[in-house]
Amino acid sequence: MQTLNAMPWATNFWLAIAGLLLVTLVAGLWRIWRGPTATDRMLAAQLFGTTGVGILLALSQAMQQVALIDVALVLALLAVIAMVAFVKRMQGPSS
Amino acid sequence: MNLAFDVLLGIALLLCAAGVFYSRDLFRAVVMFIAFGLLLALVWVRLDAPDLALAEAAIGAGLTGVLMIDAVAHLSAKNAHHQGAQFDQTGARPQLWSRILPVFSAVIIFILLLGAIWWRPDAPVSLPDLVAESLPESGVEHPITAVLLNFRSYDTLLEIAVLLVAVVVAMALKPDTSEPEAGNSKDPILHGLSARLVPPMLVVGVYILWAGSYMPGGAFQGGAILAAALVFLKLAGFGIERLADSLLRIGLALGFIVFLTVATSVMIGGRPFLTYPESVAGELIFFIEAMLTFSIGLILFSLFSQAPPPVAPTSSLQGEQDER
Amino acid sequence: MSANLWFALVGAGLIALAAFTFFVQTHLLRRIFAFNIMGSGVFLIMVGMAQHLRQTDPVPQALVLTGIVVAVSATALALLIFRRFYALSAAVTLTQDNDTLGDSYEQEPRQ
Amino acid sequence: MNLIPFLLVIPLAWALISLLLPRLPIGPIALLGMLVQSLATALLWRSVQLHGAERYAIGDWMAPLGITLVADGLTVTLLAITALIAMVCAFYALFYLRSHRHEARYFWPLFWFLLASLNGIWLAGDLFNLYVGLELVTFAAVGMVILSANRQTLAAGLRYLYMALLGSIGYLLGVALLYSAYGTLDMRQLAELIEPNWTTHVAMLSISLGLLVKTAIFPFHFWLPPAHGGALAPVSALLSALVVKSSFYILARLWLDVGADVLPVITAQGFGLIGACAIFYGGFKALQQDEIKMLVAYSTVAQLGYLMLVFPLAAGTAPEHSMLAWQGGMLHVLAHALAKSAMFLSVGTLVLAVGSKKIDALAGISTRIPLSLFAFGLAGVSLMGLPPSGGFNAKWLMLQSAIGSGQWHWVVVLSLGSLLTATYIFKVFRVSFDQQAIDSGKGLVKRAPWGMELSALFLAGLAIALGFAAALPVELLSLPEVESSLMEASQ
Repeated sequence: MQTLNAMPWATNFWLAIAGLLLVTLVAGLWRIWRGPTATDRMLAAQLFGTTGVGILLALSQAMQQVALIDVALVLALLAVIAMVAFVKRMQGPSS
Repeated sequence: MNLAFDVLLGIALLLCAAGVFYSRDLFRAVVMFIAFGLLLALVWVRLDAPDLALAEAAIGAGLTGVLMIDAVAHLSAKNAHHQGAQFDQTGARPQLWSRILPVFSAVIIFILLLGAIWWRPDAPVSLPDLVAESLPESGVEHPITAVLLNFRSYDTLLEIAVLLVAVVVAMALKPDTSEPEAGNSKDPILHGLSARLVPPMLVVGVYILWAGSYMPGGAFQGGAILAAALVFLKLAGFGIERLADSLLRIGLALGFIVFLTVATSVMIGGRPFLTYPESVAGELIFFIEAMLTFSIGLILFSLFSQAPPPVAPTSSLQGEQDER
Repeated sequence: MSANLWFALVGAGLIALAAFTFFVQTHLLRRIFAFNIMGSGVFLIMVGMAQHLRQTDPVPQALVLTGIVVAVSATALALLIFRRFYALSAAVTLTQDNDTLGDSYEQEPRQ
Repeated sequence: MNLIPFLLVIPLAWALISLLLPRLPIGPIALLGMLVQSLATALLWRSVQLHGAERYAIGDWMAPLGITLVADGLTVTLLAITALIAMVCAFYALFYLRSHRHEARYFWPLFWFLLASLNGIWLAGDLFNLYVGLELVTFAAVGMVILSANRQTLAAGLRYLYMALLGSIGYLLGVALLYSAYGTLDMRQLAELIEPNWTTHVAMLSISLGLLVKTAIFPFHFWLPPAHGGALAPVSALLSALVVKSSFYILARLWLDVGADVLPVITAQGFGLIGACAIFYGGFKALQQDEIKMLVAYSTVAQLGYLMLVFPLAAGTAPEHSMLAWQGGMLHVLAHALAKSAMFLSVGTLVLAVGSKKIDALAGISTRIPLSLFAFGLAGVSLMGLPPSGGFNAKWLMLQSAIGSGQWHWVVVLSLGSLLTATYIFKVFRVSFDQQAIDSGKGLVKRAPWGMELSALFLAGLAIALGFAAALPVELLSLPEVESSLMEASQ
């Protein structure tokens, strides 16, 4: 498996970044819970996707795994689909 | 540092699951569910399982989320037609014992599992060593692909059969008179977005498939991405599901046909079922995987697109309402 | 405690939560959520426990990959049947009058 | 050339043909496929009879790494009964599906996938492979239940799907725990390694609960009657005869083959207790039904209870009693499969003929459609356990085992159960032989196609004939012993 070269201190640095992002993610969780409208919730979920990409990239540095960049790529591409489904189905001509 | 991150992640995951379960509003549950899929993908990363993270990112956070949104939209759209239909109603107030019994059994389940995890014996057999040992003969470098398509390829064959059966059932469920989906006009924004987004999706799908032979990736993850791209196209108003029925059937079954044919035809050379000749194992596996990716993508998409449109014809409803 | 074991415990928690939900909720869609999350808990236990004290184990990871694909098709199938059922009955739960075929049951041939 | 993989390849290939080429006459083609399949099964049966159990390493990868298929005496017996019943059901379906055009299109692919998955389960020697097989069975079976897609069958199918999925998760959880504890998924290797400890017990508990749900053993039976009672007649026959047996088969294999040393006597007695509850509850519910198909479906709930009696009789008793119980239980699987499929097929004909599912509607039909009623009666004889029939032999072996090991309470359960069965079978006969109705000219019926009547009669005849030919399968069934002697030889 390919690895990235990193200093020992860098591992902790990137992990701290990932942790920080995770904390913001938990804050986003609260927004999903509170709402109040469906659109708020959906936007929070989108923020989730973006933050998730950030965490994955930080983790790929911390854990020195190139494959995680692929995961981030897939997440970045696919997170939008839920939004499109939301726009088309919940806010579409039927409602 | 590591532990703090994992603990936070685990707690967030549990909170998210609780959020799914205790949301009175169904849509909130769905959004929580999408978030759950994303957190789970992160957990797989922490468990050193990037393959699963890929699959979860594509399936859990992507496809399943869309399926759920679609279903909830279906419920609310139909709800407008059914005056007084029970929507998200969990019935009368339950008795006290029917409150206590589930709590009790859930606690029991948790304690039993806790014990099972805590006092687990050390495994006398180590499959990872065996996998590592046989990896050079498998034709691929990535151990998970080797397990899925060589060592335990029979599981995978049956699994594709499972997917195919799901599609057959979906086809059987489809009403005979399918009506065109209402309001499926092309949205200019979506149209532009899909023109920019779908090509990279397809490229990434193929890349993930190709990467599978030496690093995390493979047919399932690639197929899920392909399916997502197709779903996107359908949402954007491209009528790709209106392919010729027979063509679609062949596409759905192609991966399975190729897999089964290869699995059986190696027996002509006197080898057991599903034994790839070692010299061409890598090429055969890649060929099968490519076909599987195509079929899995089509199957997952098909499971999405066979769903009745949100505004279903209400002709069959008349009799039902009279009954009540 | 290693990360693997911790996530296996989280998996156990998910299973218990989902089982509770399955017992108290009759809404068919919510039960689909419960299945998915319960399945995820099982997957976490499968990978987490196998990798605890051992190296990364590709076998359970491959099994879980199979499991995820089976789970998504099960979800899709359950949703399809549920939606068809909903279209015909406008019910989101399986109630007692669907339980037995009942006195009024006559075969409805489809057109 | 080894035949084992062909038992999977043939149904899968035919499934593809009937899925991709719907314009061909897929019904007759299916019958042809069943002939090929039966031939392959017969050859495998013969080979196992001559040379003993066979093991087959798929992909040439040896057991803990790869997946092994096992064909021992029990396996080939179940393969044979599957091929036999499936062939008759296919023949029956040719006539039956004429009035169900839409269903016919998807019946055949699902039929073949179901057959492939059943064969896969009988042959499997790997825990995770069994999981995939179970899911395949579930999807195909649920698909067949909801073929008619009306409100009742959809509700039944949903209930079935949900319970089956719950069962699968329970099973998978157990497999995950066993893998983490022993590092292997191969059942034979696991049999050598397994030892009683907390993890093993929780794993086996989880697996057992999952499989009990899937087998519809009381108190998890409630999904079965609507699903089996509401489906098309050939589907009901396949589901009641074979599908519920597949999960029981795994349960029996796991406890009695793999985990015999870790099965506490209290668990075995507990299994027997819920079996007894199933016998009585199913029997009483069958008696209360006023729809003929629901009566037969509840009868399945009751008959499945007998299977659970195998555990207390076979675990922790002397080897000869244990063997008797094991043989009796497996013979009951065969006898019930034949009798119940015959019953569902004949009931399907009766319902088609009188145009109603009510038992009352059968009043006075004994003179109009005697052949199907006769088939129903023969099947009933076997279910009640009257001699000479397969059901009698099965219950006789179990009684002997119970008496021999001094477990008198199971003797009582076995006898009372037969009495209860007789009561609900005779309920149908009382109505159909109603002299008043015959005289008043009630019970005018449509002609039933000859093939349908004949298929039911054939299976019912076999259920009786099993009473005379019981030695043939019983001899093969004693092969868990051969399995273990092979094991020693290979070490």
